[in-house]
Amino acid sequence: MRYLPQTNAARKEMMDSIGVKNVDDLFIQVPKKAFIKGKTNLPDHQGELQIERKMLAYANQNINAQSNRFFLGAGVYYHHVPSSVDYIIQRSEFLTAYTPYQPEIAQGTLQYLFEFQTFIAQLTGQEVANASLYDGATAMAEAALMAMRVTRRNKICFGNDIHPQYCEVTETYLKNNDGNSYTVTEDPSKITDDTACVIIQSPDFYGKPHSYSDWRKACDEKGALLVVVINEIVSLGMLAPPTEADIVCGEAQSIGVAMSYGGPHLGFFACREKFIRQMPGRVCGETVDADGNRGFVLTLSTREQHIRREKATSNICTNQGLCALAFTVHMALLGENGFKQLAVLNHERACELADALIAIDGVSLKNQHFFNELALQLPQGKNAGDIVQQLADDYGIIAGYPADDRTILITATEITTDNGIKALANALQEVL
Amino acid sequence: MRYLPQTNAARKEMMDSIGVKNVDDLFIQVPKKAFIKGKTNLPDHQGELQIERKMLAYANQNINAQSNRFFLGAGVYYHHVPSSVDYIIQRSEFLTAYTPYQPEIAQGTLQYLFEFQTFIAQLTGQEVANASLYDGATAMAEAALMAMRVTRRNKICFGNDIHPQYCEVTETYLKNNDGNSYTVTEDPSKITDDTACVIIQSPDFYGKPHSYSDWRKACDEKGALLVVVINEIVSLGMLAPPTEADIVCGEAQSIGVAMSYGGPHLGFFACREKFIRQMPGRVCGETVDADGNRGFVLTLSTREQHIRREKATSNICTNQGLCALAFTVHMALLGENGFKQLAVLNHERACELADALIAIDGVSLKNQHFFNELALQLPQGKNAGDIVQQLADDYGIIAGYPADDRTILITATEITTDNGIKALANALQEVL
Amino acid sequence: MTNLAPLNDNIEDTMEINDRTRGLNYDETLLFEKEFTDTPGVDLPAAKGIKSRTGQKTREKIGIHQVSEPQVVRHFVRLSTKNYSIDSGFFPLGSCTMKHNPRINEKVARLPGFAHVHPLQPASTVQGALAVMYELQNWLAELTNLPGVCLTPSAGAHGELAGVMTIRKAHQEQGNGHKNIMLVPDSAHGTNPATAAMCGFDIRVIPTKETGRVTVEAFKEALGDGKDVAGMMVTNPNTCGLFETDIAEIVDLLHQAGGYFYCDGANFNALVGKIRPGDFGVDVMHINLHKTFSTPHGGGGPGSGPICVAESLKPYIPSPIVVKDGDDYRLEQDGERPTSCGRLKGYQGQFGMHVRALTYMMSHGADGLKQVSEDAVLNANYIHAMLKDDFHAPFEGPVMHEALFTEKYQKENGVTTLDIAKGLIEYGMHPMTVYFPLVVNGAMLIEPTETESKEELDRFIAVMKKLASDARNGETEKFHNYPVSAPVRRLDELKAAREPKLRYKKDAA
Amino acid sequence: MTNLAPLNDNIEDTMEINDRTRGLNYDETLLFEKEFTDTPGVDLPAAKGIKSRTGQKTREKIGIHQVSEPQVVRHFVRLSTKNYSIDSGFFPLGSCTMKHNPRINEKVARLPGFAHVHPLQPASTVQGALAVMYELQNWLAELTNLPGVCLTPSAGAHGELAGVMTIRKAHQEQGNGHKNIMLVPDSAHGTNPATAAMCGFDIRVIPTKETGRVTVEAFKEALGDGKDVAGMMVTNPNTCGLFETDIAEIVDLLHQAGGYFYCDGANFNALVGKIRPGDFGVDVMHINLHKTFSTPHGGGGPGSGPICVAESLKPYIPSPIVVKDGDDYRLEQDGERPTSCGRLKGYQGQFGMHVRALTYMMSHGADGLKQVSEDAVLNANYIHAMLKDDFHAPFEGPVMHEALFTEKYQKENGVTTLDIAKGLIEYGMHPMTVYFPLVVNGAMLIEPTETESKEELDRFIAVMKKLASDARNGETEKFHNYPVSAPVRRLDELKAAREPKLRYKKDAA
Ligand SMILES: Cc1ncc(COP(=O)(O)O)c(C=O)c1O
Ligand SMILES: Cc1ncc(COP(=O)(O)O)c(C=O)c1O
Repeated sequence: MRYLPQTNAARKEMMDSIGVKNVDDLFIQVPKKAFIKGKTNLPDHQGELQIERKMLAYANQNINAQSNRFFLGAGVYYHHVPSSVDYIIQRSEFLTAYTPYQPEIAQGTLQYLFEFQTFIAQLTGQEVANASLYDGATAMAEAALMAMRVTRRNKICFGNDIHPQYCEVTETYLKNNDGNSYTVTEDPSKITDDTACVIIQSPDFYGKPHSYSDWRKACDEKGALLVVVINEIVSLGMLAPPTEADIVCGEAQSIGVAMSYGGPHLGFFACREKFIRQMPGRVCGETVDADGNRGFVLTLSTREQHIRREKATSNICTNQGLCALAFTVHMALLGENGFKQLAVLNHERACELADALIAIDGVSLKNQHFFNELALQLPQGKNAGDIVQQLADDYGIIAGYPADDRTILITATEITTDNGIKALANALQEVL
Repeated sequence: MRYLPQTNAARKEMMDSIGVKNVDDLFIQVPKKAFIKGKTNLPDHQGELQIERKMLAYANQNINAQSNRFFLGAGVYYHHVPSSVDYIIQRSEFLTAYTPYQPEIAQGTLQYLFEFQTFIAQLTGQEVANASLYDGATAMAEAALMAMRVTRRNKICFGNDIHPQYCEVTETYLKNNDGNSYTVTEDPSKITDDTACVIIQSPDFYGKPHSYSDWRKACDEKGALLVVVINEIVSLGMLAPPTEADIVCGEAQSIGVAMSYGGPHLGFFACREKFIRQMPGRVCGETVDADGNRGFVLTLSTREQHIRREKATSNICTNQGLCALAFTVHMALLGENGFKQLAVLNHERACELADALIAIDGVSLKNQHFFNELALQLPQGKNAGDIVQQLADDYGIIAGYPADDRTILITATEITTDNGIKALANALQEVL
Repeated sequence: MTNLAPLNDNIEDTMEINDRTRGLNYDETLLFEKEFTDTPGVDLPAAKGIKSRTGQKTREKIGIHQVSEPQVVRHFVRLSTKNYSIDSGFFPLGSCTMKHNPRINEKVARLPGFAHVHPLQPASTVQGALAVMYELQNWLAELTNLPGVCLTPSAGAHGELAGVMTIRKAHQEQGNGHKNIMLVPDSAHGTNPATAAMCGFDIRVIPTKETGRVTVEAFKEALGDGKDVAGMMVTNPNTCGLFETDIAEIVDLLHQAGGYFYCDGANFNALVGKIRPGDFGVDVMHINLHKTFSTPHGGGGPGSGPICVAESLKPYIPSPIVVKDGDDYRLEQDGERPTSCGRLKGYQGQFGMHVRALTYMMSHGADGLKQVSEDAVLNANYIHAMLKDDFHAPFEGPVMHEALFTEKYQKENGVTTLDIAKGLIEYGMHPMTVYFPLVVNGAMLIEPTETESKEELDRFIAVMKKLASDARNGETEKFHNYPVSAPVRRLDELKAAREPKLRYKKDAA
Repeated sequence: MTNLAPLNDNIEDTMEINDRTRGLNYDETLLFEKEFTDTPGVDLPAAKGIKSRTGQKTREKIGIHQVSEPQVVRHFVRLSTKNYSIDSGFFPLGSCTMKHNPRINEKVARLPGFAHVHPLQPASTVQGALAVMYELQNWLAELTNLPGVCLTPSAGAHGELAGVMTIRKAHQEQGNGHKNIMLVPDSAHGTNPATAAMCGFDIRVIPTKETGRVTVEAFKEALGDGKDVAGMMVTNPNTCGLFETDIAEIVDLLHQAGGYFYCDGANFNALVGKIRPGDFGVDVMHINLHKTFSTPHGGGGPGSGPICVAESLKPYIPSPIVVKDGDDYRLEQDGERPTSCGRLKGYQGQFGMHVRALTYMMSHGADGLKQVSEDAVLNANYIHAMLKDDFHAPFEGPVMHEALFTEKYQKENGVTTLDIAKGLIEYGMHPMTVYFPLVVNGAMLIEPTETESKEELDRFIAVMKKLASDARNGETEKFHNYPVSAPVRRLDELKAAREPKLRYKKDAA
């Protein structure tokens, strides 16, 4: 019981001060039937060594991306994170702090949130950003809800190939209110007067970069908002920033955050300044202290659940603070040149990967344009899911995501090696 | 060049302030011939990803003890280190501080050194301890030199089976002055009037625990000091503390410090209070500040090289500060009960290992008494070195240290598993 | 000849240092205010010059800042020194369960086999990760006696969303789609009504001001005929730190009316290992792994908020959950459980937090967890007993794992809850939760957790008594100045909200 | 009815908080002063009750303290906040090279294949570890142009021991055993004479006060007929931050007399990647990996002090070194090189530091290391140029990687080097090295290193100018009070030395 500092003597003294004989006297208001009687099915306490062993055994049952035989993306990307990032986020003062509700002793957290918001705004070409949301999928759902609040409309339009799980999550959120609905169309002329927003992902789920001017025009005509979703944020080092959008949101896991089998990741949310009072989630703002010195606080909290309760812009409370720190540290390290260079390296590796794969008979690219992810079209009669499974089982290669029957999404990043590309190309050739 | 913050503009400005045109103008006093001309054989700078890959490849070429097929000791022990130890020693304020020469902004380091000294004194049953020396071997050499200073004699006696590398190092240090010499004897009556000290290791190199009363008596008769060397400090959780000794020194790597292929480890040094002005190395002491509050400083520095120069008690400057911190944190976590329990677990595993191995035909124990290390006697005609090599090559088992032709030193610690013991016993049976 | 330096142009005669760095207290600028370096804090291989295939013009200038690695490290290390944290002191935030965050959790979560695994890998390549999730589902089911567990929610509020959506879906599937009212006591955390509203429910508030608890009468009144009542969201122990004594009777009434009992599990630390919510009538409950199960708060997340539900609600929980077929683990497939209320986030949850929480559970074990809740409750009652003469305790003890006081006594002398909070900061302790719950004026909600020793509690008590004594002695002015020893003084929150400045801009610097 | 708390026995009317914890400044007791807990901060499996075979009575009570894990973590975290560090600010300690310590070094050194490898494993099982050492030997040989490298020494002073023993052994083997004098300038670091003395040499001091350098005349005088002179230990650049301009001529004379040139490599950061000591006559040199090659100082170690020697001395360096046979690496065997001066430590060196240093070297590469020395020298000259009007610079520039000043100007107003150091602490910067070297009175030796930006240098310069200006203005009293903002005030070092209290004792608490 290494985490428990109380001694029996102290417990006794405290019970004396309280005026009880037994700790169970403090639980008298709990119905008797709710107490655990006797042994449960759960084991008793164990030491670090035992637990490390057990967890290491579990970890070793997974194929991890350090194998260098790894090409999976589809919204979650394997990038190199400099070691100082992980050091910084493990510092007690960041790791074991609470939400900065007492700003006098939380300036560390508050200042990095301000820096995080700045980076997100700069990358996305937006005016302001919040201090994070859970992940890209919920960020998109929140964007849809916000667009509905802003426009007082309740129809959403999915304008291109968006990550299917993002759409599912948005649907789940929309379903909560019977009036809400969505349509799917790739044709800007199809949007209507009751459309709250159009959502466009870029690069889309199949890896293709998009531009937004047609959509912008259509949105302006119909009074709808334009929401751009980005789930490979590294792409903003090469692609044009979605300045035309009203809201830019998505996933920033690529910078600073491990894949971790799906989380924690880092939802981000940026928009035009005029919408800030409709934004979901926490924001940090600059102010001054009683001596007139600069300081930071959480602000605009009248949007939030702890003040506004059922009228809040979102129910979110705890967000992804520490992941936002990881992002901020990693971005600070990359800087202007590093971030752009990183994007170029990703793209170049993807070009090389593309060339290696399309050299295989019967294999082609669904999109000639891409950033770091390819939609690989398999020959007739081949099933993408089976191929991915076979490459994993027989070659230990995590080849990509079977996006549909004949398409595998295959990603290259700065981590991808020549040997890895060769191994994938050879294996794919063999199994086809 | 990620570690270099200066910009070309700043460099230029600074050169202007200095009044030079070119950085080479600052090196004018260096002989021309000493400048590197053109390319060396060394590669240019590389990023983290590239370096991590290369170093990981090197690391993976080594068999590491996490395999659970590991039984080597002989002065360096594989113990479990709680994860908070490694966190604490990586904190910037500890890791990247200098020697606490400015005590007002180094109380963190100074206070843990004071706590370290206390732990060492308590464990060894000595009155005082210093703030660490390089390792066990140099600590023993320093003890010999100190005994010579205290007694003004120059003969050392090795009184039992001491770690051979410790003896070699002590010889190296002694050789520096022609008058110094040493003898080896296990017979207390052999020590003479010109003996500066007797050195006893316990458990000795073959794992056998010793007691000191005969030696103490002999030393008292001849005016020699008794030095006890300990290189498995966990043994002090079960064995009697060497309170009779004048100096207790050795290796404390077992607590908090990784094996790291031989270093950094943690030399410790404890002695009677009356000898403190003859002690080698730094010591930290308690005092008060200008407001009368408690504080700590490095003290008794008139013994040290930076004050005493050629008359110093040792030339040591940088010692093993951070390893002393690791030790202190680990000891703090273990506490009285944990440390004793750890010792018992080590001994019990060694007993089980012993039973498993002596069940093999022709194999026996050199010593019936041991703490956590066994001296395993192989059958006639078998070579210990060959067997150890064979077990490594064919079974991936790091079986122990070939201490002599037919003896392997084999260690168990709390990390040793039943499966590991079985694997070793089976493999040994097979190769014999 | 004098030894004084000659006065010349390079010497100014009086100078001031304008920043506020003194001793170990660092004044740290924004990252963006440092000199822009020629090269960044990473070294990347050179590009090969392959022609771009993005189909777009390559972005030229982003406009982000650039500094070297040492500057980045120093910047964030210095920033960190301006934070209080559980590792550095007592953190009695009520409702937040700021307990010790073990380092072993962090180490294990960083094993490459956990950290570098992708959520869409074939199940055959992630059996260990799935086993961790499956085991965590089992632990939670056992500890709550609620057999259906979904690990996907990202935090407590997200768990609420999952739970309330589950209730909504259950009613829909059972033909009770008209049930559109959620009962919520006025002491509830803001996320409760916010969540219910997000799920399209109307909120009907149950008043609890009198006793700090939901009484049978108040509940009956709120329930009415119960026809349209979908459920009730109650935190138990509640946000006043009290166990809802009438919960058994209330839940019976609720169930009779066809409503579900959503229990906000933020306060599970009072019960864990000793009392099972499933055994006092809970139908759905979220668990904040970042509270009860020691995953770090991280300055505001990431958390993880799994939900646990009764057998009857299992069909409706969000997907995916982890299932075991024979010896193999896998995630539910899309559409495999058509009654599910849907997908709530990308992939399958904040897995890194699952690893940490499971590590913690195994560390404590069944025996340790029982001691956790007992010590948590004992510590809170000790504080309650020791401070109740100095501070107004609106409700009688025994309390559960937190002790509620108000500013009532101190207010007479012009000292408010906020002043007391800032006084605690002055004396080097993190304040309790303030102004929550809303059912009392000037609430101070103190949750010590089980990982504090009596020594720490005693210092906190001493500081609180000192503050109470200063207030009694009319030293009001002093309070209004607190804190004076923190990195900054009190901040102007009004200004921040009125002239929002949410990002750095060069000209504005 | 009043809202004030009723006065009763539980209320004291005025109270003081006796500790000094305020804001984020923590007053932390000794570990041993906390309450002794029932269980420790680790959980270990129960013993099986196997009968002891130690042959001794099992120790009963050790008398060490016991607390829980959260208490231990908090204790050390709080202690850490009382330290200044390179990660938190400028650290211009002359002769110490407090440069940025990259985290990648720490990460790599912790790879299980490096951290959990035993020094006595068969060579076939540690080829990767041996390759790291071999590569490091090569890097050092290349950078110094001294082809013989031994990695075993544990720190700089240990390297000196290795180097001087090597010289001693060489003379013995070459029949010059009578050479018993080591020439050491008065500016030398204390470890130089201490080491020479430990090796049985008599020290003959070369005076350098006049010019800060060893002049040919002074050297000739010290050399005399040179018959008994074994060698010379000179730091170059020397401890005044100056390159020894006459070194070529001096070394020639020394070599003619049969002496060896030991170069203390503490200041190698001025040369690395640009200038090779083997090319200005050095025979032996130690390298502090914890200075030039960025391994952390760790509050006083561990360091690592490899030596590099000229071809002629290779046979005599300590053993073991790493050798390569074909494709295989191995350590020298015992006795394999009988001319070796012997073994200097257990096993083969501070391997963990070797890993870190090699990681750093590869990070910078040949191009980066050259920039390192150039920036280090540029930064020092900038400080020298900017401060030389305010502070007495005893020797002319250009300097190398550090700038030396004295208290001469300030002393007139009663302000000493110590006061200036404490003034820097007050302004949140670590002092320079003070009172070293001994060749000037009240030395202030400033080594900025290359990992500081001009911004940081400028703040340091501003603070120094401010202090100089305050001294000129006679604000002496203020200086004597410095620091007032650090965790403690000036400490009574005399008391510490007169009444040594080197450990905690319960009664003495
Ligand atoms: C009672 C209660 N419910 C819900 C929440 C929301 O949990 P989270 O912040 O994890 O979303 C909190 C968090 O403070 C809480 O205290
Ligand atoms: C010039 C000089 N020589 C030698 C040393 C001793 O090095 P170490 O502390 O690594 O033993 C130092 C360390 O400060 C030094 O500055």
